[in-house]
Amino acid sequence: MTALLEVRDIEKSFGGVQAVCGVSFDVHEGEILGVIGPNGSGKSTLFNCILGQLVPDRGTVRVNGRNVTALRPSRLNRLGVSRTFQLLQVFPELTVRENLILAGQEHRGSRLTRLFGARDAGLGSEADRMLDFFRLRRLEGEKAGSLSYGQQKLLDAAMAFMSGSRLVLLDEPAGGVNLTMLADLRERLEAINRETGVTFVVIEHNMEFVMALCTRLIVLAEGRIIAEGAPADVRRDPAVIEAYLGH
Amino acid sequence: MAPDAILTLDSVVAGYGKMTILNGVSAAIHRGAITTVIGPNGAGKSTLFKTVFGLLGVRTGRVTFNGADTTSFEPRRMLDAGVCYVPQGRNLFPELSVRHNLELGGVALSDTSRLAGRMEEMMARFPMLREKANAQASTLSGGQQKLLEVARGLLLEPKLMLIDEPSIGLSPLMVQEVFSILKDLRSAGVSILMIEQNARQALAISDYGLVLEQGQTRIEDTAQNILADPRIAQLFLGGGLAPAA
Amino acid sequence: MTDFLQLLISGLATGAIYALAAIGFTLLWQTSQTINFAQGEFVMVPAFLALIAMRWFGVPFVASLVLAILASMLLLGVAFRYVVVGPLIRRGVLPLVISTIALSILLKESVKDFYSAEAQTFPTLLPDTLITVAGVSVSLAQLGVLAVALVTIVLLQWFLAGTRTGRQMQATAQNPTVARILGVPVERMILYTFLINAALAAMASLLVSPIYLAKFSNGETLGLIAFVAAIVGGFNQVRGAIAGGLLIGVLDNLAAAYVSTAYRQAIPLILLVLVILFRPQGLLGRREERAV
Amino acid sequence: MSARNSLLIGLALLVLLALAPVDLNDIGVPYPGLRRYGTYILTLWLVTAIAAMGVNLIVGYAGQETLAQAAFVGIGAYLTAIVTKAGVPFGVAFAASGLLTFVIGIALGFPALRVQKHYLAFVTLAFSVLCWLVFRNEQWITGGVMGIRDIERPSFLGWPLRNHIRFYWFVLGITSIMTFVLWWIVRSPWGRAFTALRENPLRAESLGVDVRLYTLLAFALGSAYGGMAGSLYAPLVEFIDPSPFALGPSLLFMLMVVIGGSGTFLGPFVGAGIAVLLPEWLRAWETWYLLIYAVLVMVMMAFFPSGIVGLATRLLARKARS
Amino acid sequence: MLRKTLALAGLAIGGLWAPAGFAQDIVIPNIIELSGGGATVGAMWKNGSSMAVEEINASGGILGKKIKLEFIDTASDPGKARAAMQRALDDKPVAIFGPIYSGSVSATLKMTADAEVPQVIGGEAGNLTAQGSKYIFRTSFGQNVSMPKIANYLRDIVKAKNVAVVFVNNDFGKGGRDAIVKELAARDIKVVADISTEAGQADFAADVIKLKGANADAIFVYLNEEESARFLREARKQGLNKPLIGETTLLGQKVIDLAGDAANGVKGHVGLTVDAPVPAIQEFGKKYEAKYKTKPDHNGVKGYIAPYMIKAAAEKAGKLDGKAIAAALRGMTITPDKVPGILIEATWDDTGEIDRISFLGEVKDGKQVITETLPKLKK
Repeated sequence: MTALLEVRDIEKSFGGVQAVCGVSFDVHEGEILGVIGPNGSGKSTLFNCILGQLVPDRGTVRVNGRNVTALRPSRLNRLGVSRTFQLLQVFPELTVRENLILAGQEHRGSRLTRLFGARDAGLGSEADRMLDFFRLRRLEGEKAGSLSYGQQKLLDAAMAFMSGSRLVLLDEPAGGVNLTMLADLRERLEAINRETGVTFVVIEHNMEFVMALCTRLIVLAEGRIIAEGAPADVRRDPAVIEAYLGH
Repeated sequence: MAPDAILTLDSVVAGYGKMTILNGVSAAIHRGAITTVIGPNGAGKSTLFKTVFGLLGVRTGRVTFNGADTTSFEPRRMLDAGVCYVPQGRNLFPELSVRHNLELGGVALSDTSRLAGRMEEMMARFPMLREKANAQASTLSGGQQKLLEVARGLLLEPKLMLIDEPSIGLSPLMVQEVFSILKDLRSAGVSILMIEQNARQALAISDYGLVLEQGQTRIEDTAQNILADPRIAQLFLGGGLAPAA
Repeated sequence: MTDFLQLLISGLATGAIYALAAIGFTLLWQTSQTINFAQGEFVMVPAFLALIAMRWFGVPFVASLVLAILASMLLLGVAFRYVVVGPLIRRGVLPLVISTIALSILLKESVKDFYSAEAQTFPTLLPDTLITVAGVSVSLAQLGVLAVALVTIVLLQWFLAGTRTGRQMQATAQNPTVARILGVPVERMILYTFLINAALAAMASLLVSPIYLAKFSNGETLGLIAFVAAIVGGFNQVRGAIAGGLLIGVLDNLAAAYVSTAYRQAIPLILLVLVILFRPQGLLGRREERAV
Repeated sequence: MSARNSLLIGLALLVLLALAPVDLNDIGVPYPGLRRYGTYILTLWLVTAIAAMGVNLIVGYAGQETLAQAAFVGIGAYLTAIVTKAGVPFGVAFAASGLLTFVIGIALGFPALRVQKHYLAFVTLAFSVLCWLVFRNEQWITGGVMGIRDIERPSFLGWPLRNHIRFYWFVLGITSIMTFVLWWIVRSPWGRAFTALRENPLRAESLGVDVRLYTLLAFALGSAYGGMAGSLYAPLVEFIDPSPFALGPSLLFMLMVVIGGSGTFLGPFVGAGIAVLLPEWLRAWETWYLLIYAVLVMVMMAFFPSGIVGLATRLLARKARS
Repeated sequence: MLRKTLALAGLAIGGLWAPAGFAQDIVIPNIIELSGGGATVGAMWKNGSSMAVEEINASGGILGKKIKLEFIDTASDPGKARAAMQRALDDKPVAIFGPIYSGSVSATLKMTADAEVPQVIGGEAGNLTAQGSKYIFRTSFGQNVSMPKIANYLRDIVKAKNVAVVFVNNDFGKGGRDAIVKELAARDIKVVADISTEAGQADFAADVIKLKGANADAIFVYLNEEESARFLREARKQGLNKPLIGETTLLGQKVIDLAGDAANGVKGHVGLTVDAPVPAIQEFGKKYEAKYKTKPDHNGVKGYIAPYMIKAAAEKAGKLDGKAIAAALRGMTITPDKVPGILIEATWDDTGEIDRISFLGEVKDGKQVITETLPKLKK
């Protein structure tokens, strides 16, 4: 079985400071992989290298066996890789429903059918499903900018699933979300994973959230993987504790 | 409230836009001591500093420094009151010389005639600054830059220094040097409130610790007790600490 | 060769004026992200302020020049900062661009309607004596322009680098947040840059008007060239603006003499496009590193 | 507003506009119809609005900047004038104007988009002045500063449009079609993608939206609207010279769209209306209208950045609520 | 919503009706350059024509009716001039004044011909009168008349074999340049440099260097007044010691005021000048200066004589009718003894071309001196 996502020997440095030093790992179909590590350990840089936002100095990224290293984000997305961002990234002037349709439209038909075809690019029922699934139905006509922070986070996550991606990378989905909303979000993500088998890679600082959500964890420190395994094991790993609390 | 507190926070709420980061923080920071703030990312540590220093508005609650209510103070008034702030990351003016970067720490000095003397003292204390006085700040190493930032903060003879993640990006040797400088400052009577990722190392040189989670104070205790507290690992690696009921 | 030197000196004298306008342009950009499309008019107006003082109120010439500089600082500095830029500073670049375009129309039409549509002679401090060295003839006035402009630039550089206030201004431009943390009065520093911009524009105006006459429409090309000079030299650098201004002044003359008078205006613009494509930070600029 | 309502309002406006120059006394309505001048101004307004719609697509919807719309209008106008005088039918000239400006838009935008955001604006600024220089100096083809005289108004299906009312109806027809097309684009997934790249290009890119391509499309489409407006401008005025295609008029196009309400569908019409009609309304102040216009723009920018249409929508919404 | 939108639209369209003038007055629209590049020119014309109208009204008007001038700005843009013309013609005026820029005249002359309204223009481009309109009338020589005179001057008096031409690249300058190049060729005079400059150009260093290098026997300078002044200053600075020959815009008082000493020694042909050795013109200059605090130039004179042309023609025709006035003006000679405001005797031919005396002059000691008066072409 080949891995859905294959990361090999990624290296990236900024102005002489090595942010990521030779990171390799695989992500398998249906997994929820968490990537954790203290501040400055290189998680975001690694993420951006995988997603084409940054060009790695070395190493390759493969999706379904296809080399996608340094592919532009829009191309990567059309190959079935979605992502969310650490900071809020919805389109405030579009309605909730339009945000969802936008998130899927570039995967439907050709550019011409998108011009001459249906307004919703045939994504109406898909959007409906997401609205219901993420419990945003009553807000569908609101401008996304008028939603509360937590609701926007839900919408942001929902948008990642509109394109039918098989691999979704979530960058700090829990950041700034209050406790009740957090439970909601986790439960929704688990449900999607269960029902559709979508694979997740999650960067997250909220350990409680990440320990409960993920099936497997990778721990980064100073740009390297220092531990890997089930959440319960990782939590007990002295190397991990040291990385977090210092020596 | 501790009678020797230099800074106290009373149910402070603050945040950015729609996001609330501090959900009613209360704490008392001891005079003449080093206090380290620890907590997982997103707990609101840096926000706490910005709020205390007046860069971010206090929504509700009260901040008291040295006995005076400073809740609505602007940074300039905080400086005048005797607080300096060394933020995270690189905060020098890259195109100015080391000397001029240092000098800018004295902008708020009420008596400008003292500036030259103060700068002289700083250069005596940190000889590196004198050696490199005319170099562009951007040519300094990471550790040297941090030293310069600390020296710049000290120019005003603050009573309290807020220092955010001083060790980040520094070599272990340099971290030791920075920490020893902080200890020296404490001996000189400066109170220090520090955020530090490297919790164990920081607590080891600290007198007190303050544990934040979800924008609230979870533990306020001596550094020793916190170091020994088994809940700390749990705090960082999941499980969280229930708010004291 | 003589021709070339002649062109070079003329170009430098004009270029020094462009540099004065371009420096202010970059200062405004650095401290308040203001792209001032009325910069050319800022150079046009002060001469008329001096003319008003002289002809309407009978103020002596030298006093009029001083008054014009002061009035410019008030009108094009303080009022511009608080009335035009103030309400828009948080709305981003585009609304400010639109507003300054409107301001340029306002200034131009005001001078035309309230003073005169005709070109005006403007007295000069320097006699129009000619000096000829090795076949290159230069008027004293022209040398004066070059000298005064260069002295102004040197003084400005000295002020920015050599005085504490100047360094506080630099600090504000390089990192306003840290400047604020150190207690730099950021708001006041921003106002200073507006005052300096107005003063530089006034200097340029009073230098250029005796040679090229004062007219309400003088700002049109000047503004465009200051803009081009600032980008070509490096938008975030005072020294870039100086180099850009001098370069374009010289280039314009050389292009007119050796390429085509009809297309002389095209040369700086082609240079602009090339710089944008191949060295977007400008010839002497540094890359913008400031996040957000 | 629902699609049906918008279409209804659009149609009603169209009928009203079509009747504006007609003497209705014959059918018992006490309305004398606009005279030649009023009709001419209305036609000019429509032509200006087409070009302004293009600017609105670029600036208001896609969040880019253009300082060259007048140059694109000029390219369309010169192309049409030159080829129709050489005997090419107007329809072909019109299509060619749109196509040429579209292609130039792509060619201009492609390199500029490799660099920072405002740099597209700077490149268009340079392009605008360069075009103007060519119009002025290449006398053999553009007539130089003397311009091109006696540009014939075309026939439409054998129906000569020499008469001012007929030509007005012809322009009105084309404007309606182009308005509809833009309305369609803006409501289609393309329009959504344009909005997305205005609001958050990074996020849009991560959702599969090819930001560079859509930006180019918006810029080229908007420029093509300029070219087609120019194609109508030439036979309307029957004379062209370089002055209306200089940098100044390009800047005025920006002002027009912003004051009307950028990113709103009716904004360009209101903005063009103000730019074309305001001098007429302020005739009593003679030359001072530019002063008043400038002050108006500055006040609008400071207090109502969403433009007149944005302001009106807000007032109407408030009224509806109370 | 629908009703409101329609009401708004109705209001907007309603704004397009201009209020009608007072019925008892004759309204003459002046379609002139009040803003944009030609603002200076338009202001002069406006002052001149206003002054004439005041005088005419004070002495009883035209055929017992008072004249009222309406000033419409073309913004120096032919498209806008055309719109303004359309509006003016809708009111069926007896005459139109302006535009002054040849491009704007070119864009509008067909309309006045169609409407059969006489159009008194300020434009000097040669081709304006060659387009078959029977309704345009010049107030000054067209370049088709003045350039042959200059070419003769260059050949006969300056005795130049090689001439350099420097012109401003607008309809005025370019038209003049095209005309002089043609005339010079016809006289076997070589054009050794042909230099285009911009309106509003400040720095003429490069242009003067080119001229120095051209080694011409004389330089023909055809720029607007301000640019003429800037050019002369630079020419003097660089010691350009060739004869500088020009037209009205090189020798005018305005140029002398602006250029100072540098204007001394320039020579040329002057079609219309306030400094002409004609008492009526000098009188006019004084009145104008007293009233507007600034010296008039030839555009002021052009504006001034326009109302007198209409007055004379209307009185000859005996009625206030555009077609009749135009018919009267064609082939008409107006003399100052009957109509003092015409200043100098002038005759219009069938194409609207003006014929009157003109002058050769030069600038001496900061004054324009007329050295010779050239007679009318046709007696």
